[in-house]
Formats: sequence, C-alpha cells, structure tokens
Amino acid sequence: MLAVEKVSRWFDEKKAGFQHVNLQLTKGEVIGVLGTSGCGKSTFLRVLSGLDEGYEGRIHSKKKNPSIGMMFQEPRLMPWLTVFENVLFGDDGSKKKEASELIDIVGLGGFENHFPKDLSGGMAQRVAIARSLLHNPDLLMLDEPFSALDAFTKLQLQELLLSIWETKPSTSILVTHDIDEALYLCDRILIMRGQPGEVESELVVDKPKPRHRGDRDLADMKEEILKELDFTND
Amino acid sequence: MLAVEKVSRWFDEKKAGFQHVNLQLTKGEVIGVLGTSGCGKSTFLRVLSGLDEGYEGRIHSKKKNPSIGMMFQEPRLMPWLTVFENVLFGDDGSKKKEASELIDIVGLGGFENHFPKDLSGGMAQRVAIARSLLHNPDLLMLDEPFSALDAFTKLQLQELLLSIWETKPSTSILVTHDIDEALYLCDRILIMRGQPGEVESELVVDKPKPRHRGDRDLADMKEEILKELDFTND
Amino acid sequence: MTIRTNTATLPASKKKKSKKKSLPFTDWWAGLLLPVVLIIIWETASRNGWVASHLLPAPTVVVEEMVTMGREGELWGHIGITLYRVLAGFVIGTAAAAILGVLTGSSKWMEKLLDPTLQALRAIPSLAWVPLFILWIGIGEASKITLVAVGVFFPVYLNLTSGIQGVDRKLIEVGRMYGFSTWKQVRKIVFPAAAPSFLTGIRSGLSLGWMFVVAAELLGTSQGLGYLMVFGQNTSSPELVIGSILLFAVFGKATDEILKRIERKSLQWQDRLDNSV
Amino acid sequence: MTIRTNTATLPASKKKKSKKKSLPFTDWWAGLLLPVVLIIIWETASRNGWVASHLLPAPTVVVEEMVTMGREGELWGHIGITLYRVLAGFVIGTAAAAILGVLTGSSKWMEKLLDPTLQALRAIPSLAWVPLFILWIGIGEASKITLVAVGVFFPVYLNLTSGIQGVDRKLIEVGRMYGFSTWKQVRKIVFPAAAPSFLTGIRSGLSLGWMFVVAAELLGTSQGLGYLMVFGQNTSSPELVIGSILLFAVFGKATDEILKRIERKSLQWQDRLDNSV
Amino acid sequence: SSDADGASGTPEKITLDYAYYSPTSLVLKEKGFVEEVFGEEVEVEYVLSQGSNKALEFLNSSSVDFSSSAGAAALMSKANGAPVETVYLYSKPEWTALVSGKDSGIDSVEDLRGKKVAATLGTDPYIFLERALKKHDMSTDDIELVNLQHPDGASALSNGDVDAWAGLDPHMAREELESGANLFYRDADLNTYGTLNTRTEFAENNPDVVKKVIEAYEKARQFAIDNPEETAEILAAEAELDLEVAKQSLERNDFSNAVPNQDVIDTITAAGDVLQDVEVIDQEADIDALTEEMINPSFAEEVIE
Ligand SMILES: Nc1ncnc2c1ncn2[C@@H]1O[C@H](COP(=O)(O)OP(=O)(O)OP(=O)(O)O)[C@@H](O)[C@H]1O
Ligand SMILES: Nc1ncnc2c1ncn2[C@@H]1O[C@H](COP(=O)(O)OP(=O)(O)OP(=O)(O)O)[C@@H](O)[C@H]1O
Ligand SMILES: [Mg+2]
Ligand SMILES: [Mg+2]
Repeated sequence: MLAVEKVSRWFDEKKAGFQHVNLQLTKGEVIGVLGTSGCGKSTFLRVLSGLDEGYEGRIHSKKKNPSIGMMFQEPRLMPWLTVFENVLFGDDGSKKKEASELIDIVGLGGFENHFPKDLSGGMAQRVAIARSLLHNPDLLMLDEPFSALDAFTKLQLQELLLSIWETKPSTSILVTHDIDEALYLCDRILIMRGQPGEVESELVVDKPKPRHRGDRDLADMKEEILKELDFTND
Repeated sequence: MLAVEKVSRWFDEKKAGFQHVNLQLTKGEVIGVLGTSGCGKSTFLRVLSGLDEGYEGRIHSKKKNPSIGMMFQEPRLMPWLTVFENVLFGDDGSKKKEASELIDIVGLGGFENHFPKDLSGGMAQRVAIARSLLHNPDLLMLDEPFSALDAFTKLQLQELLLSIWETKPSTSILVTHDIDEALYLCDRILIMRGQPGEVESELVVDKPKPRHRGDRDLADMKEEILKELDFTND
Repeated sequence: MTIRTNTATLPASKKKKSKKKSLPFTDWWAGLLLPVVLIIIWETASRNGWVASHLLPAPTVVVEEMVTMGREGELWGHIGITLYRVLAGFVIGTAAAAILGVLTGSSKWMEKLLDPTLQALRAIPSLAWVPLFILWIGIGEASKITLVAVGVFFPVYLNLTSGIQGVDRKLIEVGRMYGFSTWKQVRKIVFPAAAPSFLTGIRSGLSLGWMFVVAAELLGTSQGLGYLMVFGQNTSSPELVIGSILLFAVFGKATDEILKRIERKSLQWQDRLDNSV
Repeated sequence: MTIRTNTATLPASKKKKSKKKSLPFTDWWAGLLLPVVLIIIWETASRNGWVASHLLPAPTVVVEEMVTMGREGELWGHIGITLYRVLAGFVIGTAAAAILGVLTGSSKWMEKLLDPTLQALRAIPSLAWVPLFILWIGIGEASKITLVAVGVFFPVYLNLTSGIQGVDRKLIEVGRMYGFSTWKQVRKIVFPAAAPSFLTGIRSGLSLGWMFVVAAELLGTSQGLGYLMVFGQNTSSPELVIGSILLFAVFGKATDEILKRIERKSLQWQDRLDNSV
Repeated sequence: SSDADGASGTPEKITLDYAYYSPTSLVLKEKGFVEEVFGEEVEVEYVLSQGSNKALEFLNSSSVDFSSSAGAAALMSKANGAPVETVYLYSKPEWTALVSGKDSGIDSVEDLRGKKVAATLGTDPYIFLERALKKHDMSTDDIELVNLQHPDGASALSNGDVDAWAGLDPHMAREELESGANLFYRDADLNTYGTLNTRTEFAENNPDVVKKVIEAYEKARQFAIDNPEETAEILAAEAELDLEVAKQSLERNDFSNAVPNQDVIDTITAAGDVLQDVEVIDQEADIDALTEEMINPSFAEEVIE
C-alpha cells in the first residue's frame, strides 16, 4: 500500500530528526512504533502524512492520493468549537449520529457542549481520538493516543480500536510508549533509537487478534523489546 | 504540614469536579493520586495550589505561605524563551549551573537554545520537569509528569526524583496514571473515582525506598488497585 | 500558619465568585469616578473664571447649547447624516479589507502580487488623500464615504493579515490532514483563529472611520457633526466645538460598545482570565 | 499511483526549501508588477491627455518637480521638520500608551478606574482635537507634537490591552505558582506574551502618527511636507500635492519597515507557518 | 454639477458657492434670486467657500459650477492648468490689508522681518502680502509665513499665536472693531476684484445657464446697492457678526461695476507678474495671454446691456 525507501528528515545539521527508514505497508496492517523520546517518531508521521516536505528519499503509494487520518501528539482541538463540533470537524455534517455515538463510547456523553478550555487533559485527548476515528481513511496514524489516560480508560479505548479495525480495517500506524499496548494491538512493531533516530529492529507479532493480555509469548517479546530499548546496552 | 478538610470544587451544577476530599500531609511525605480521567485530579492540585479559589471546605497550612512548585499536565513552556531560559524561569539567575545540570540529566543537553516549537512532545515535558525541579518548594505537585515519555526515559526520571527527594526531601503530590510508578515512588496512594470524583480509598505503601520494581508486595498492591479502579465493579 | 476556608453552603457559583473578587466599590462607579471629578473641576474652574470662557466654557453651558439645538430639531439632521456616512464607509471598508485580507492571507501568490502595493498605499497617511479625493470626486457624499472607507480599510486589513499570519501552525495542519481546500481551510480554521485580531481590527477601523468622517466633514459640507464643529470654530463658539466633540464621543462610544459586545459573545471560547468561571 | 521523491544529497536546508516553494517569478518583482503596470497606465493616460493634467499630472512631471525642489534644497527642511514631529510624537505617545496599558492591564483596580475614561476619550475622533488644541496650545510645535502623540497613543493602548487580556491563562498560572509579584508577572509573562499585539499596535500607531502629522501640518504651519501639500492644493498645483503624498508614502514605508524588521526579529519564537524551517 | 459639463441643454442641478467675503453671494442665497431666475426646472445647491483657495478647488473638482474668488487667485489657478473662466465681478472690494495685534508694535511692512505672519495660501490676502513685501524689497523668506484659513488666522492673531495677519473681510473688520487690531498697511489698488468664475467647458456647453446666473447676481447686486442696511443684516446673520462689523466690512465694497473690463485685466496682470517673480507662478507662463484667456466679459456684457 505504501512503500518508504531510505527516507530521512534532519534538523540542526543532522543532529536531530530521523534517518534511513525503510518500510513496506500492506493494506490493513497495523504497525506499532516504539522509541525513545525525541528519536523522530512524530516527525516520521509528519513526513508520511505529507505535512513535512523537507525529507529525503522516496515515498511511494499504490493508490493515488490516499486519504490520511492523523491524531497528533497534542489534542489540537479548535478552541472555538465545542466538543461535538470538534469531533465533527472535517465532516460535512452527514455523520452527526456517528459522532454522538463516538463521544459516548469515549466516555464524554454530557460534555458535548463544552469548550476545550473546560476539559481535563485526558478528556481533550479522548475528543481528539473520537475526531480521528470518525472517518475511515486509507491510512490512520495515531501519535501516542492514550498517553494522558488512566489504565482502565486506556484498556477500554484499545478495545474500541480493535473493534473498529475488525469492521472496517484500515492500514494504521500507532506511535506509543506502552509496550503492552503495542503488543496487544499491532501486527508489526518498529523500534527506533538514537538522535537522529534509526529503526533499530522490527518485530512481527504473529498472533491472531483479539489477543490475550496475559499471553506468554507476548511477555517474552516484551522482555526482548525492553532489552532492545535499554540505554545501558549502549 | 497541610490539612485538607472536606474540600469540594464543583463545575456544571455539581456534575463535574471533585468533592469531599480529606487529606493530611506530613512533611516529606510523597502522596500519589490515581484516578479515572476527568475525576478531578488536576482540579484538586489547582485548588491546593491556590490557583482555583472557587472551592468549599477548609485548607489549613502549618507554615505561613508555604512555597509551592507545580508541574502542570501540559508543559506550559513560555514560547518566547529557549529551553535554558524556560528552565531558569522564575529564578533570579543564581541557579544557572543547576539548570544546566538538570537539562543534562533529563537528556536535553545540546537543546538549550531551542525554542519550544522545535521540541518533541516528550522533550517539552522534560523541560517542564526540569523547570519544576530547579527549586525546592515546601510542596511540590506533579501532574502526570512522565505521560509523554518512553519507558526507559521514564524509569530514569523516576530515579532522578528519588535521588532529589533523598537529598532535599520536599512534601510532594504526584498525579499519575501509571500504577507501577505510584507504587515505586509514593508513601501513600489516593484512589479517586467518579464524576464529580471522590477519594475511593487510600493505600499506605510501607516499604523503604529505593524499592525493588519486581517486589511481590507491590505486585499484590497493584492487583488491589486495579480491582479498585475497574469500571466493571460498578 | 495559614488557613484558607470557603464555607458557603452553595457551590461556588459565578455570582459568588465575582462578588468575592470585586473591589470595595462596584464596577460602574469606579469607572465614573475620574470623569465625574474632572467634570466638577472643569465646571468650578469655568464658573469662577479661572479659565477664560472663550477657551473653555463650563460643561453646563455646553450641555445647554446641545439641548437647545436638540429641541429645535436641527441637531438630529446633523447626527443622522454623520451616522450614515460612518456606517456606509465602515461597511464598504470592512468588506474590502476582509476580502483582500483573506485573499492575501490564503494565497501566497496573491500576497506577493497585492500585498506590497497595499502596504505602500497604507504608508500614505490617509488624510493626505483628502485633497486628491476632493479634486477627483468632488465634495459630495461619494468622496466623504470613500474617505471613511479608506480609513476603515487599513487597520482591518493589517490586523486581519497579521492575525492570519499568527495562526497556530498546529491547527492548520489538522485541516491539511482532512485534505481541506484552501478556501475551506480559511473558512474553518484560519478565519476563526484570526477572529480576535479581526475584531480588534474592526474596532480600530471603526474608530478611524469616526476620525475620517471628521476629516471629511471639515471640508466643504453643509451638514454633519463635523460641520457643526467647523461652524463653532469659525464663529468662535467653543461650546459648539466642545458640544460636537462630546457628541462624537457619545456616538463613537455607542458604536464601539456594540462591537465590543459582539467581540465578547463570539470569543467566549478563549482561555483568558476573564472568561474563566 | 503516487510517488514522492526528494533526492537532494544535502540535508533539506532552509535555502533549498524556500527555493522549492517559490513561484515562477521571484519575490521582488511579483510585488513590483502591479505598481509598475499602474504607473505605466497613469503616465500614458496623462501624456495622451486622457485625464486632464490639472487633475492628475504625469508621474514624470511629479518626480521632476520633486527633484527640482530637492536640488534647490528647500525640500530637505520640510522633510526634516516633519520627521522630527512624527518621531517626537511617536515616542511620547508610545511611552504613555505602554505605561497606561501595563497599569490597566496588570491591576484590576487601575483598570476599573482609568479604562472607562480612556475608552471614552478614545471614542473622540482624534482629529476633532485639532480645533481645541489650536485654541488651547496655539499653533506652535507643542500642539503639533501633542496631536501626533494623541494619534499614536490609542492604537498602541488598545492593542496592548487587548493583547494583555488575551494572554493565555495557562501561562499566567505558571507565574502565580512561582509567587511572582504583579510587576514581575507583567514583565516576565504578560508583556512578552502580548508582544505580538503590542508590535501590531506600535505599527498602526506609527501609521496614525503619520496621518496626524498631516492633520497638524494642514493647519497653521510654515514648514513640513503637509505644508507643501497644502501649498500645492491652494495654488492648484496637483504635482506638489501628489509629490508630497509620495514623500509621505516613502517615509511612512521606511519607518514602518524598521518596525517590521524589529517585529520579525523579536517574534521568531512564534509557531507560525512562515517561521518553520 | 459635473454631469452638466459634457451635455448641452439645461443641467438638472447647478451648484454655486457662497462666501462671507462676497456679500452679494449671501444676498443671492438668502433672497433665492437664482431659484427665481431658473424657476422649478433646476435644483440649486449652495456650498460655503472659506476662501478663494477653497472656492477654486471646488470649481476644479466640479463640486461647484460657479465660485467666488479673488481675480489674482483665479489667475494663479489658471496658470497651473485649471480651466477657469471669469465671467462676472461681484464687487470691487478693498477687502484685504496687513493687520497686526493691538500692542504688537508692528506699524510697517519692514517691521515684519522675522515675524510670524498668518495668511491663506492661494488667496488675495496672500497675494497682497507677497506684493507688499516685494514693494519693500522683501520676500516671504524674510518672514515666517503661517498658513491658516481666514477665520483661523483671525483667531491666531487675537490669541497672539502670530504677530501679523494678511486679513480678509469680514473677519478683518471684526478684529479691527472688537480687538482693536491695527490695519497697518493698506493699498486699495493691490486688491484684485471679486470675480465669479466657472469652468471653460461649462461655459461653452451652458451659455444660457451662465447668463441666468449672472442675471440673478445682477439682482443681488442691485439689492445690495439699494438696501445697504438689510445687506449688512444678512451678512451679520450668516457670518454671526455684529452688525457694526458687517457694516464696516460692507463699506469697503464697491458694487458699481460688474463687467470685467480692462482695469480688471491690468490689475490681475500686475498681480500675476509679481507672483511670477516670487516663483508662485511658473516662469514660462505667459501672464498676459493667460489673463486674456481667463477673462470673458461677453456674458456679463450681454446680460447687463
Ligand atoms: N473551568 C472549568 N469549567 C467547567 N468544567 C471544568 C473546568 N475545569 C475542569 N472542569 C471539569 O472538571 C472535571 C475534572 O477535571 P480535571 O482536569 O480535574 O480532571 P483530571 O482528573 O485531571 O483528568 P485527566 O486525568 O483527564 O487529566 C472534568 O469533567 C472537567 O470537564
Ligand atoms: N521544527 C523543528 N525544528 C528543529 N528541530 C525539530 C523540529 N521538529 C522536531 N525537531 C527535532 O527533531 C527531533 C525529533 O522530534 P519528534 O517530535 O519527531 O520526536 P518524537 O520521537 O516524537 O519524541 P516524543 O516521544 O518525545 O514525542 C527532536 O530532537 C526535535 O528537537
Ligand atoms: Mg512525538
Ligand atoms: Mg488532569
């Protein structure tokens, strides 16, 4: 679906950003990206989405102009729109019902008419999640979607993602700091490190979904990843 | 050091906020606050810090005008200041050396002269951590300080907190979504739930620090907390 | 030892909050304090002849003069025509500024083509147009309204474009992700985000509009508040001059207040101190 | 099928980026296109008598006139005195606006006391002051500089206070956590955060300053660009009028450009599209 | 108004100016002579001119069709390319003089050296000042010339903002009577007549209108000659003057001749030569030819004969 060949994006005279990333995305696949803070994960998503054109290398897509959905690391809500209007942002008005449902699912029923300034951090993040899930883009990118959520809300929303992917599979890239989350949701995991960041290794999680959170194999993989990321290994 | 008696802060006709919180803080103690998203944790910190005066109840402090340090849920960096100036913000210039050291410790050496707009999400959060740790306030409040950090950077910074508390113990309140983190760092853990949120239970973690991350007792406590927070229990 | 207690039995509602915050004297008379004191000094000074009355007639004299004129009816015509000129010029100037501001703000190409010329024209103090307008369009309504419109145009345009340029890149990127067309981008993100600047611009535009109507009416008119002022000046009646200045102030303030209300209403989403509960 | 490739061997530097973005024609001549076309039309129209030369003399005639006056030396005195008036008034007006803006912006008490009066004064179209200033201060330099200062004052004050009121509450709270005094709060958070507004205000203030110097020089002067304009107007010499308008534009633009540079420099921290690499 | 310029036939609306320095125009307006002459068919509008400079500005911009100015001022405008045509004289006034404040100690033109002198550029008093200075081998470089409209100049003089003023009636009469200002330099011959002007094109296209306006002006002139008391009252009321002041200023007007004749041409040419000397009028201009071209007595001759 999308082929990334030797793509790099540098800042500050090659002292920051990421470099030499190769990646083949097949349709319907869910890719996880794990990596140290500042290794270029968000920048990578920006390059893929076309927001940042200062990269080098080749990005090649099978479909002409694939539609792209992105959830940014910050909520980026429009401060002048209410919760409901924010979720509907980018829609022509035909999805009002879906929007209401999504708001309920992410647990914000009753807050439809609040302005972003009156939301808690986690609530704002959930609005952003709902907004990005309203459409079914060819490529969905989520940048640390659950970072501000408590453990249980997080689990709930992970299930939500799974159920959405089941009914309407869309190719997805999920940046996260939560290894369990990546193992639970993704078909393949990229591990990035360094400054500028590079893909250190790639892990295929070959288990049918829904997976079991207590799964032995997943626990082994977690150990492996932890080792991979450990700074003391340097 | 600080006594909180039946303090409540409501929004939207008592449909949001938190209520009926009682709390006694002893000097040097580290309190963890765990809770579902939107249950009023940030609001509680705002009330304690004096930023929000619309509360009810009694807050009583032994020391007159205790100095308060706060790390907000968002980085809240001054966009017109560089990383270094941001860390030094609120200082009269006497702590330049400490600031440099802190920047190095949080892994931002080399980024001193960047403006906030050129930082990654995790980097901005680390700047905010460094800023809040530069001073030694009587009461230090941290609102989800490590939410945007990868597992290892997070562990490193937890160690940093421990070492700082060892040399200069300051009474602290730590809001977090990471149960392991709360168990590793805190002497006491409040668990909040509901909307408006209430303190569901209080847990004393009676283990000397530094603790062992794989500790059996801590694992048991984690189970307990998970049960406590589980929505399906409702 | 510090104790902070809030023991009201009702939730801290808006009302209670503002009461708590308010100063010993309530809002409206704090604002009136200074003007009232000044007016009393002025009246006393004039009555007692500390300032010559041909320089500064007492406020009561001024008000009396205005009331007489109002009762005799001739005042209303002047007020009406001046209001008409301001409003017509304001609408035209704002519309032109909004269209051009959005054009240059949303298309790099347009900006490169138009902005330098507009900036250069802006550099001409708009009053300097007066002689040329008189020469070209004459002294009729058209030239007066054009002058007002020119005055309104530039602050609106400047504030709008600087607001548009200041829009947070982060929000614009959200729109790009939805594949918005440029126009949709402008309509759904740029314009709302630039709204505070735009409204500031509109308000200074209006105040410039009032100024330009004075300029326009100073020259060759037979009606309007500006004419009244010139008339007072030429006939050495300072009470007429001051009276028309006061009327200008009253109407300028009233129209500004309307805009201010609109601004308040439409900017409730802003996370500012005075918007919080 | 879509392929996006960037294959430069050097890192995507600023230079490369801007090259990629730029249009078929480079910046400076895109901006010149419109004015040049207009001037050519104007020259042709005047030369061929399509517009009467007593209404609109050809640009070459205007420039010739200015060059002659420049060579004979009399022009420089006019320019000098006008520049002096603008600068003096600008400095005084800006300083007053900054002081009052910070006062009312940082103290609720001050705001309640002063702001209504200032807002009411603002509602007086500043041109309306002209007759009173002449009556009270006379027609000397003092009254001219005061007039310019009044003109500069209001846009700076309005923009500054609206900027201050628009400062993100989140940032102010950071300062409160450090127990900042009000003054420190203002100095370290409010003022920098309001700086973009302040600079916009200063720029519109300067442009109003230029306008007011025209107003001031229209009346009772013996020197200055405005006098030159009136002279042209009264002796039916449109080339003098247009010449002085052009000079106003040139100097207005030059001084604005200086402020614009300062603005660019000091607002590099803003996360706006044109600040990104 | 302007749309009349192109088409022949009677325009729908004509605009005239009125001015305090032209008592005839005030009578004309007050008594409605123009309306009387034209009947219902055209709309008549009046615009106040504060000085010859304004009157000519309005004329050039087609804001008015007839304007009252001093003869020399009209010539100055003409010399700069404006299509001015003088068709009538509304008076031969001695309306300007050099005025100084009561205790200023200025008694002669020489005393003006280095002093602040107010005048309205482009009007008869200004031209008068230039000529007076020229006679005494001085120029405006020797004084500080402050440009003020006539009424502003009057108040500047009484406030002491300026040391002297090239005054114009009726403001000058008021200063003279009310604040005891001193008319220290007078010269009736240096006044250049009050002329009624129109645009060349307008006169060509609407000869009948010009004649009818002159007809109306004739009525006004006759009225002023017959009723000096009432004329003074009209002037006093319009310009908010004391009756005494109005009378004083009227006394300095001579309404006896209305047809522009050789005297007028001579006076204006003489003024033009001086203006050329002091570089207000372009060096290349041919003053004699311009004056000839500007002054067109044919309409007035036709009406009055
Ligand atoms: N200014 C306000 N006006 C109205 N409601 C508010 C305001 N501030 C907070 N709230 C409401 O109070 C509740 C608690 O918010 P708070 O930010 O304290 O939650 P939190 O526990 O920090 O959540 P999170 O973990 O998501 O950050 C939310 O429902 C929020 O909508
Ligand atoms: N506009 C920019 N100008 C300069 N440097 C930048 C810019 N944007 C990002 N960077 C740098 O690029 C590096 C990668 O940033 P990025 O946001 O991609 O990190 P990340 O992997 O998403 O980190 P985190 O997990 O903390 O969000 C950082 O060192 C950052 O300072
Ligand atoms: Mg990131
Ligand atoms: Mg929170």
